[in-house]
Amino acid sequence: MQNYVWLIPALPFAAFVVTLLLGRWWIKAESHWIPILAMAGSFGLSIAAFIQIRGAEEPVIVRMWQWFSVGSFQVPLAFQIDQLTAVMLLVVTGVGLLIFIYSKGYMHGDPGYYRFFAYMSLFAFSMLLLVLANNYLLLYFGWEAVGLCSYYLIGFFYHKPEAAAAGKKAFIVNRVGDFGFGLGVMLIFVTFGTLDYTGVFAKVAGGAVGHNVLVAIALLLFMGAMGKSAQFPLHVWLPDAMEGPTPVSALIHAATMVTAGVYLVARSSVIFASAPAALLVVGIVGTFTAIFAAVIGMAQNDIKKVLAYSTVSQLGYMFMALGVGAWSGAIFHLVAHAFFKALLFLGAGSVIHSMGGEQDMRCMGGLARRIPVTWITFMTGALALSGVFPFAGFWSKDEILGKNFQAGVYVVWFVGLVAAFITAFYTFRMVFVTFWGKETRSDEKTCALIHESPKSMTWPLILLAVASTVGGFIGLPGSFGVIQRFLEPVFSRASDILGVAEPSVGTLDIVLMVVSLVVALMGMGLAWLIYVRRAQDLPQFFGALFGPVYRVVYNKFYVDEFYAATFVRVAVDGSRSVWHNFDEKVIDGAVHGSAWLWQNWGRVVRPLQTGRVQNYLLGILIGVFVIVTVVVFL
Amino acid sequence: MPGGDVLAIVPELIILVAASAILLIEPFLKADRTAVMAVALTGLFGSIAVSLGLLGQNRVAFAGMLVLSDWAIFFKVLFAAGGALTLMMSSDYLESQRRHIGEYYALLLFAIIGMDLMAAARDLMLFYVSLELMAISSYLLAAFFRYRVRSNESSLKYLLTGSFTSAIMLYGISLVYGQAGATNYAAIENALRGQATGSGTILAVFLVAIGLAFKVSSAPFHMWVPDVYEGAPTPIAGFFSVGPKAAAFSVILAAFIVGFPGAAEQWGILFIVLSILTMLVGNLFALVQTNVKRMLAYSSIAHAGYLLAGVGAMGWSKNSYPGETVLIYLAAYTFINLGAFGVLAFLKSQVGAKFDYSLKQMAGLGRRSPWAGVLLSLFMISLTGIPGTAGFIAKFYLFGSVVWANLVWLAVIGVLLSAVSAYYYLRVVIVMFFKEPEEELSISGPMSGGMAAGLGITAFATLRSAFFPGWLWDSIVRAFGTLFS
Amino acid sequence: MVEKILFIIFAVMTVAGGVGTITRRNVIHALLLLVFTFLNVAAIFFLTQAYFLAVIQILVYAGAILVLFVFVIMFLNLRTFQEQEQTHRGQRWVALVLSVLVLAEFIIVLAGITFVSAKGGFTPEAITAAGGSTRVFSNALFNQTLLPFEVASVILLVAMVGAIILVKKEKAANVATREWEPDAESPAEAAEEEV
Amino acid sequence: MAPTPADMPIPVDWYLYLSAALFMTGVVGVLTRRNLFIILFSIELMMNAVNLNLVGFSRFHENLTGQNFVLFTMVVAAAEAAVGLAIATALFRNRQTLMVDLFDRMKG
Repeated sequence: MQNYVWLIPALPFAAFVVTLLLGRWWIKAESHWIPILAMAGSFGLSIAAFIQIRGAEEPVIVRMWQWFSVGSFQVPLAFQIDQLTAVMLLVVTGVGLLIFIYSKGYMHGDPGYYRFFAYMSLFAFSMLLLVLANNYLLLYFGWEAVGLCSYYLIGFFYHKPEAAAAGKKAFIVNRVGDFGFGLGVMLIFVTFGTLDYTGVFAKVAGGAVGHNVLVAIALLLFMGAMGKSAQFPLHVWLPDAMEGPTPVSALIHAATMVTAGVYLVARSSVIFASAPAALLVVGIVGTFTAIFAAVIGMAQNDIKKVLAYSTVSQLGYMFMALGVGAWSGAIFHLVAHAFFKALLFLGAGSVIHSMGGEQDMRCMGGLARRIPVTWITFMTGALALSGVFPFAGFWSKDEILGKNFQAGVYVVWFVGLVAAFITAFYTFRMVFVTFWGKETRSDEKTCALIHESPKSMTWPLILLAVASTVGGFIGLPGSFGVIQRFLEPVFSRASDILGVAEPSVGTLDIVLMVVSLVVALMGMGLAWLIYVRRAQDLPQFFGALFGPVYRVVYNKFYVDEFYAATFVRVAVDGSRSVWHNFDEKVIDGAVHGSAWLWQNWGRVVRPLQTGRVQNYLLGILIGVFVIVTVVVFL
Repeated sequence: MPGGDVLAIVPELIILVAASAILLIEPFLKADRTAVMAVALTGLFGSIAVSLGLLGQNRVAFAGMLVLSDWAIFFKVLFAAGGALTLMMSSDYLESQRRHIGEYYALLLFAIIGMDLMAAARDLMLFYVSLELMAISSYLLAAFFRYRVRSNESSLKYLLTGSFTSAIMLYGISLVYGQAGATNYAAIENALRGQATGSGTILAVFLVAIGLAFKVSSAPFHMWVPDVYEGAPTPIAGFFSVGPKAAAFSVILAAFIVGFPGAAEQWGILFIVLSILTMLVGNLFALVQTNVKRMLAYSSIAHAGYLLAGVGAMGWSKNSYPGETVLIYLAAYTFINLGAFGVLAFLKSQVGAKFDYSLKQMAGLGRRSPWAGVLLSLFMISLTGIPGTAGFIAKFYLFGSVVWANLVWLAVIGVLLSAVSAYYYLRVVIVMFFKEPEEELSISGPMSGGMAAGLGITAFATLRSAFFPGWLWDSIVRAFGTLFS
Repeated sequence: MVEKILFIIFAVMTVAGGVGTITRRNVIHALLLLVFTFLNVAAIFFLTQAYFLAVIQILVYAGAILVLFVFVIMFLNLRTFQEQEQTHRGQRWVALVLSVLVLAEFIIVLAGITFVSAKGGFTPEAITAAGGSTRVFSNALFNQTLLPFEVASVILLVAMVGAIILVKKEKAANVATREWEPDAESPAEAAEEEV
Repeated sequence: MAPTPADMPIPVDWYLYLSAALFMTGVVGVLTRRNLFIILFSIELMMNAVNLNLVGFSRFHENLTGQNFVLFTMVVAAAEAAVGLAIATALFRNRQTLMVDLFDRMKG
């Protein structure tokens, strides 16, 4: 492993350099080959690393070279391979490879074709560096680098003002998080005198450091995670980031980069486990984000925006898991989510592609017959996201909810359950509005052009659909969980600190599973009622469902009102108003407000620089006066 | 005069010969100024080569006025390299501004001679004269576009503030002489060691410090900087932001360590206070700038603040380690900032009179001129101190040493303010790549060889020292060691 | 004692000349007062037995620099400025008060210093014995301070070159860059451009 | 009051006080006058004040370092004057004024 690990990030980097340098004039429309081959190579090597690291108790450290040293403090450029890294490598390279292939079809004919692949390769390189790093500094480097790539790719369609604004927004919001992260890294350095994971964790576990410092470090790191993983209130950049090309949304804003925050917290599990207060914050933020974003997701009409809010919500689930110390549960959901969310995004991309760029779901409908492969795969992804047995999302979400139930935080469990219900609702709202129905609600020209996507796009969809279907079985509950046992060496120390019980499967698990499955089905059913059966039929449906009791207590009219008041007004309108008031007004207002602040700051300071040289000289004299006065009274 | 004395100034003599040759051949040239450029570059690279050949020497020359050591050679190479890069970036620019005359090159070379001697000087007399050589050449370079109001104004402000402060510093030097009876650093130290460090000594030392603080553009002696940089020719502004500043830092380090170690605590505190003020002023003013050239001027003030934190930590801790980190910062900053100004010079030479360096006009630049956009982004990211660039390494070393000197709070202020600085640096990147231009500025031609070489070298140095800083650090430690022998 | 009285006289005249220089409305008058100050400083040099420097002071300052200034003043015809406000209204009182305070502080600090003579041995008697002020001065200059002396010559060269490029009229023959020079009719446009 | 060598007729402190006074006169001139020429004169005054210091100390320490230094300050003063006048000429040609506070095109 020592001798090939460096190739995993090096291959995409080489692809980046070659594509950037030669793409414009020489390779042009064939620019996809080198990046795809590089990704395939990295994927193969990742599999090899994955196999070799299986069951290893200690992480493998691969030292490249001494990056720099300050006195006794050394920062080597070194990689650390352990089970967590291996899983992340597989996700990044595997999903990345499929998305690269997909991009070949999706980006075909774009004037910036080579640029796209170059940036994507650079992104892959940065992300691999991030997960391979063996110290916080290198992690920070990868962190910043993926951020930069992300901004470039969000603003890829720079001629659209929204794309530019979105890039800018992502940039500014992430600054807030990165600032905390940077300070956290500094604090780690000052506290422990090292930045290596092994060194830091050994010192934390040794109990040499005060609790308050650990809480501070953990919270600062989590601040970074909140920015990158779009947790409330720093989530606002992610939905806007959908202005980027769809493969970018799939790779960066669903499957990999946004999970970096989850990875960071999981990686620092020892620190977080030693700082329960910080862990509590993680859990609360995650839980709130999960339900909050799900609520907003109900009101979106742009197909990609729905998926974006759903991503924010699912990331919330992962933090919810981390909050109770279910580290491997979070990583399991991360993997499963990478599969089905990438699938959904790519499916959405395929839909958009077939609709000639249309993203508004209200203009779609009846696509199931026109683009069957996309429909089936999208449906698979939707089932996985909703948490329907036996798809991947079912197992991973259930794992998280179950862990929370076992930990005794029933509030979180309940909120998670409600969020799962809403998730199923908005997911199938999306499916029904897009694919169901007789005809497409668009103009004739667009309708005539609807076609299934090329093979390079459908094959990744099919592969991801398979992964989303069977992927969940790696994480069966309790001692059956392959991934949990695989990851155990990484998290055993943190779990020991927290005192998390050994997993076992009991009746309770089965009950919880059934409950969450029922909830998911109810959400789907409601969506079916509203968007397939249509609202006017709903009272009858309720009537049929609850039978005579219902009819006796309420008359039809009243049920109608009930429905309108509860679901339409409260849920959908309410979610829209949350979206408008919070996301658009508060956060955007804060972003614009800071701009306003700077302008006024300018009004304060700029007159100080008068432009008259003698004022400057007077400034010098004042400086001299102050200094001499200090000397006199010394 | 023994021959060894001359050997100690051969690097400067080579530059002097080149400068004189330029003045002599200038009248005989037709429109083409390639020959002038060739002579200047030959002189500078010759100087670098000879300097490197003299590595490892420790030669005291001219009655102890000057010491040729690795310390001096480090700066000689840095200045000559900075000067050569400035020259490479100037050719196009001057051509496009239609004032391409040899005296520009000669004046730049003269300024470099002054800077070289400042770093090598071990005597206040030589230091003062060299400083003035550098300063007077700088005033003239700032005034180079004599028909432009801004260039005139820039030069006027530089001249008045510069000579005013240098008179104050000279007054301080006379007081140092009065108390020590000598101007040689070692002799001063020797004489002052016997005396109690009273307010008289501190006053003298502080007045000298004020003069140098002016040169490094420390607040509150900074107000000339934005105006002078804005009005000076762009490559020269870049040169001002690195050359004279580094030279002044070399004197602060050398003279204050060797000459006034008895007052180290006092001048350490002075520089720490100046550092805080400078970091604040530089960053908070840079935030509101809409002109990129002016923003870079304020940013150079902010960087002077970070550097002063290192100098202050050195005095405060009475240890040379923070001083060494100042050198690595200076080396990294030289290349980064020259690169940033170089891109601006390139844009000015391409777009022409319409270009006013405003942020608005940078919009969409990343697409129209990808190389310029990418390079400027690299330099901006590096100035911010994001990992993977030389700026990060430099900041890491510097603030690490400040923490090491038990000045954690100072490092925290520095890091917080450099986090603020991300706002104005990265805003340039955002505008270049994510904003549609209001008016299309045409980038007429490709980059010329000189400009491409200059920008390429700066970018390469920025990246290389980001990943392999060990070599640079080792040579700095060696250079610093020779300061005390 | 005689020296002390003379010193006080010259010192008073020096400061008076200085104050006169900075208060005159007419530049020529100010210049003449400046020269008067320089002459008094030269006299003080004389009193300090720095004869060579005294002569240089008169030659360089009173001679060369004076002539230079007079030339330029006449050349630019600055008479017209005399009607304008001469002082910087915004800050003159601040500057004055601050300067007086700094002066007071300087004097407080300076009065507190105990200077220790380095006793270098170059007493006036020793200098006379060694062949006079000029000889000893030159010996020191070319032995001890040769390098600064050379650098000073470069400074003068730079000043000369600089003055030429800033002031000289450019001839079409040897300058390929003539078109940069703005037309006489519309100098403002080109002059306003960002550098 | 410093112990002045027996053969030094004038106490060295006197030079210091005179020098300080002349120096601050120059400072006032630089800061208060608008006319560039007077400002340049004032800077000359400041440098002459330093020269007085140096000469006094040179006599006091009985070495010639101070005197030699004076020569260099004179050279620098002359060069600065020449450059200052050249810049003044350029300024005057472009703006027809030498009141330095009118040159405030660049600010903020």
